[in-house]
Amino acid sequence: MSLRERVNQPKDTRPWYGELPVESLYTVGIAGEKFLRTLKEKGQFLGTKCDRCRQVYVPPKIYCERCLAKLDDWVKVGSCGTLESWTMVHVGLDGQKLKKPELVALVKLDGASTCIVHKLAGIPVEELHIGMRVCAVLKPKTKREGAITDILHFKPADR
Amino acid sequence: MRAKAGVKQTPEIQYAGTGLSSKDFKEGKILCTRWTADAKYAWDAGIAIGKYLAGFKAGKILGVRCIKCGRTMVPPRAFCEWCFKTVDSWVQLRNTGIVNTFSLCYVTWDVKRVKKPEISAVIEIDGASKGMGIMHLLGEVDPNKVRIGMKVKAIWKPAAEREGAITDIKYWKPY
Amino acid sequence: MSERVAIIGIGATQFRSITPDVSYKELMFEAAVKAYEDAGINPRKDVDTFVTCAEDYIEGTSIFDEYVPDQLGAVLKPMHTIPGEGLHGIATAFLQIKTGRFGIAVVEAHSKASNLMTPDGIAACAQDPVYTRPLRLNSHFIAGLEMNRFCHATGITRDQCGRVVIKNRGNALNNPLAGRAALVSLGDFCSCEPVSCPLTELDIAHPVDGAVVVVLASEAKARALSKNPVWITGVGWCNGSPNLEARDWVAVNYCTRAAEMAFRMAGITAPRNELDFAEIDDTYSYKELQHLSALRFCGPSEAGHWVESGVTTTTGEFPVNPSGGALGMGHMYEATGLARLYCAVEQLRGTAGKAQLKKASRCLVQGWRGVPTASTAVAILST
Amino acid sequence: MGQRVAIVGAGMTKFVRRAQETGKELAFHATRMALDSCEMNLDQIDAVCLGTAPDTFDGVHMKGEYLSDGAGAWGKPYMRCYVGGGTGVFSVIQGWYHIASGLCDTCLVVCEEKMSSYQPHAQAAFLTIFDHTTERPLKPNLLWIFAMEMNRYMTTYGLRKEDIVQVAVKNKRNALDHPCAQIAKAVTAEDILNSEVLAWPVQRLDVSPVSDGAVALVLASESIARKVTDKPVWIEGVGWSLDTAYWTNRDLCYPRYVEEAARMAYTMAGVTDPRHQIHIAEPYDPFDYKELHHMEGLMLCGKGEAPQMTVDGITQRDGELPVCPSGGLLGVGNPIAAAGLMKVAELFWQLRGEAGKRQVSRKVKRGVAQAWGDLMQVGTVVVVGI
Repeated sequence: MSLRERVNQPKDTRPWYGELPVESLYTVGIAGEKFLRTLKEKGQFLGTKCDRCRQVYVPPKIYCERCLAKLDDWVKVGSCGTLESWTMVHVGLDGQKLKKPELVALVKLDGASTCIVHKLAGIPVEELHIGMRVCAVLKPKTKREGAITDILHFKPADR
Repeated sequence: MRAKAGVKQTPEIQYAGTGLSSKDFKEGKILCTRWTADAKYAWDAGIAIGKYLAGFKAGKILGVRCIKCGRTMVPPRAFCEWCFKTVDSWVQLRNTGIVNTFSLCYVTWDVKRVKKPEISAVIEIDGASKGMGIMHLLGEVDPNKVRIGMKVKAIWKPAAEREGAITDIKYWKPY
Repeated sequence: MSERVAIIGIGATQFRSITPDVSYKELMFEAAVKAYEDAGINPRKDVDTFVTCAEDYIEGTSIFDEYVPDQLGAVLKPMHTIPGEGLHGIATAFLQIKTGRFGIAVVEAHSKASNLMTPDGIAACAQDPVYTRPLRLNSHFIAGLEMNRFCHATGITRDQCGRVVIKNRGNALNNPLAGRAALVSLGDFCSCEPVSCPLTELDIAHPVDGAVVVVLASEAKARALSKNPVWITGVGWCNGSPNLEARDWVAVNYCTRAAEMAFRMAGITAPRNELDFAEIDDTYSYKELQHLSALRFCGPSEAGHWVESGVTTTTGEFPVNPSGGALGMGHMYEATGLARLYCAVEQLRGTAGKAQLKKASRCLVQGWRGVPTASTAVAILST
Repeated sequence: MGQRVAIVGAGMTKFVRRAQETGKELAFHATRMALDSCEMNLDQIDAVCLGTAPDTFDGVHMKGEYLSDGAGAWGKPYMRCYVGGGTGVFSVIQGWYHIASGLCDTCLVVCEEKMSSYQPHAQAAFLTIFDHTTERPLKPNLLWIFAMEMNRYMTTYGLRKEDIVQVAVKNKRNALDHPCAQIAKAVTAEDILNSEVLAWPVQRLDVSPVSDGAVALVLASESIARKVTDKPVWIEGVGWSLDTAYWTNRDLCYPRYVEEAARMAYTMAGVTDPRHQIHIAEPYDPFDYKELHHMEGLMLCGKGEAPQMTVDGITQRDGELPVCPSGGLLGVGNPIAAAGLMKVAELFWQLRGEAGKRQVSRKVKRGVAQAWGDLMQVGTVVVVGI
């Protein structure tokens, strides 16, 4: 032991309570603004394309993360795609068990090189399989706010 | 790729960066998301600060002493940072001190304007080595009369209200 | 690149689920005193540069490096923070010594995980604020998605992941520092709580408190001070895409690149044959298997067979995490990789006690920064 | 001893109060510009060093990892360094040891800060830099400690506020010539002395504004630098030092940690008489008195002498020792880590004679940049020369 003195009574230990009071407001950025506005107003998914790296970024970026080229080639991608992975989440943000577990999907939209992370619904877990076709279900236009939550969830393409 | 002459910092260069005003947000011209962090902690006070806090509850200011460098230190610590060894003994310091420096602050920590300034100070505690101060507040004093070198004493909360915290001392006032 | 770099001192506290009797400063002080004793140095006189690895949100303090110099003996000395894995800190100290301007460097990392009342809330703050956080998901979901994709693509089974847990928590029984040693069986997985399917409670390395301090030295200093220096023959570190959307969910290429950098430096071409064992990241059970192949020890689907057939046990052909890993010792945030390194050094010195391997002269140590990052660091150690 | 390291490219964004760009996008713009300025591409970069100050500002935990793609770190060795406000200049030191070690030949150094994310005002985030048990319960304000330090400095040396504000007058005027400046406005000493008292002796115009922005540099080893440019700016010396966390136990009248850091850097650079061997300085100036404090710590003048030097006009752009010709944090803005790196970028442009309207009149061959941070505790110093 390197410390000469030790606390040896539980009553003498003392936690001091506190927090990091952080409230933040994040702009969605230059690329995000165009992507989310288009999703809100037209219900369409846009991506940006890097020809050199053969990447179509969805959500889009104003730069290619692989070569750092400035990207301004915007392309439309599909609202359906392939289920790359999924998981059933049983715990909430507070670490407590959720009453209703949530299905989460990783979806590569048609024409995109990258994936969207979102919720999944409309299918029993037993029928889920990686590689299946899924489509985005958007909120009604009037309820859309220009956020990723304008997508309600993904659902199997055939239902 | 040899760039003989560098790029001059002339007005023709277009620098990126789109400045927004708070109006842009209020009027919903800009999309944004919000988040309130759920970041709560229970930091273990440990040996030195635990005893320091217990001292406050008892109405005492405690320091520690290192016999190698001869310093009596406050706030207390389990080790001497200069000698890199454990400290040797606990010392009860006096309830008086000297203003090492101060400020008259007209805004609160979350940037709200106040009329009557909060007077923050570093107070060198009597009984500790010279220059050993703690941060605290001054009270019962005309802000215009506060001076570096001023003698002050601790004004404690009543014993029943003390909880073992730095705020068990309400403030320091000149004597 | 002049001199070689050696580890000449290590110090660690016990790793325990709670440590209410000491503050974080006192915890760090204890590890530091032990490391300096081990190296036979006085930090106030002998150390030229200090590095600490910490993240503000984990500490609950902004600009945490403010609170570090005193308990390490670093006051008024060159000291800075690397908000990274402890092994990033090792790489930093390595770089500094290699400039030829620093003789002795100290690296520290610690965990006061028990002081975090809302660890999941804090972890969520690392998610992308525009595209991920609005979904309001517990960050373990990222591991769940990755595990599912990884197992699907490689054919690795749920049971094989379970065997990693059984092995590592069992190994920890022989490690007196370990905070989470246990005997676990495959049957235990049937009844344990799911977290983010297929990921269960048992697949996760749960946090513990503890601190680790490592003393590094240039070749000249090491030869003068140490009878049993452990040489760092290679370091590597690399980032992949921080974006969940853009990353590769099967092969963790950033890990491969970090390893290749370290292997190149150490002159290693066949890692499996040239190294005796590995201490690697197992923050989640499947991660050990994923990292094993990313580090080029075996093929992508081979890792599952390895753990099943006992290749990676302490008596196997290629022991992995003989210390117990993070699953068995506990996860210590930024100090997790340093805990791996600490145990690896003990092995190379031949002082690992009951955990001592028969053959331990060269090894690899790796750390990953956890979800949602794609950030890893690697070091190659040699006697 | 180690290989020589040069700065070969620089880029920055405008410093603005609230940026629409995400932190990643800001980092990208600065990085892209730095690469373009020396006609290099990302494939030629061996490693990325990133500096950014508290995560609570941007509101992103593990902010370094989050920003990494914008800084060009995909698939590359990448690390973030962090020493509070000292980070901007330290990131250059981090880049320096990456290359001086011989492990890398090129390196990107990128600093970003997006302080506007913090609601309602970034200032409040500073509450959490204080000790959680012995100080935070007093609800301290960041201004407290600076005001207390300023007061101690003024009282110890008998300095006049009228003289100290000349720093803000000079720097805000210098910033009129900076295309990236957030607040380009000439102010008089009277304006400052009549501005709102925040925490006496600190008034509104003594303080630098809160900003968003990013800055990037490209560093290279000697062999690469000579290929890339005719005008490499060499990193001749680096130094850093961190003082005790028990800041109330220190005498705040003098920044000893800056002196320690400067001594380390000067020794490496072979500077024995800084006042004459340093031709241009960019000390850290988040508050006007800090520039003076730091000039003293950098040993560019004696203790308590910096105000007179300023009043005498020596530190003007056309003076004998130009100090903060960029406009500094007071004029250009203070996106913390980015502001520190901006200082090194300014020396790069000044030494190459590319500072445009900001170009100092003297021929300058060696400069020093310095940043400071934590609990008034850390000094980071870089000496560059041609």
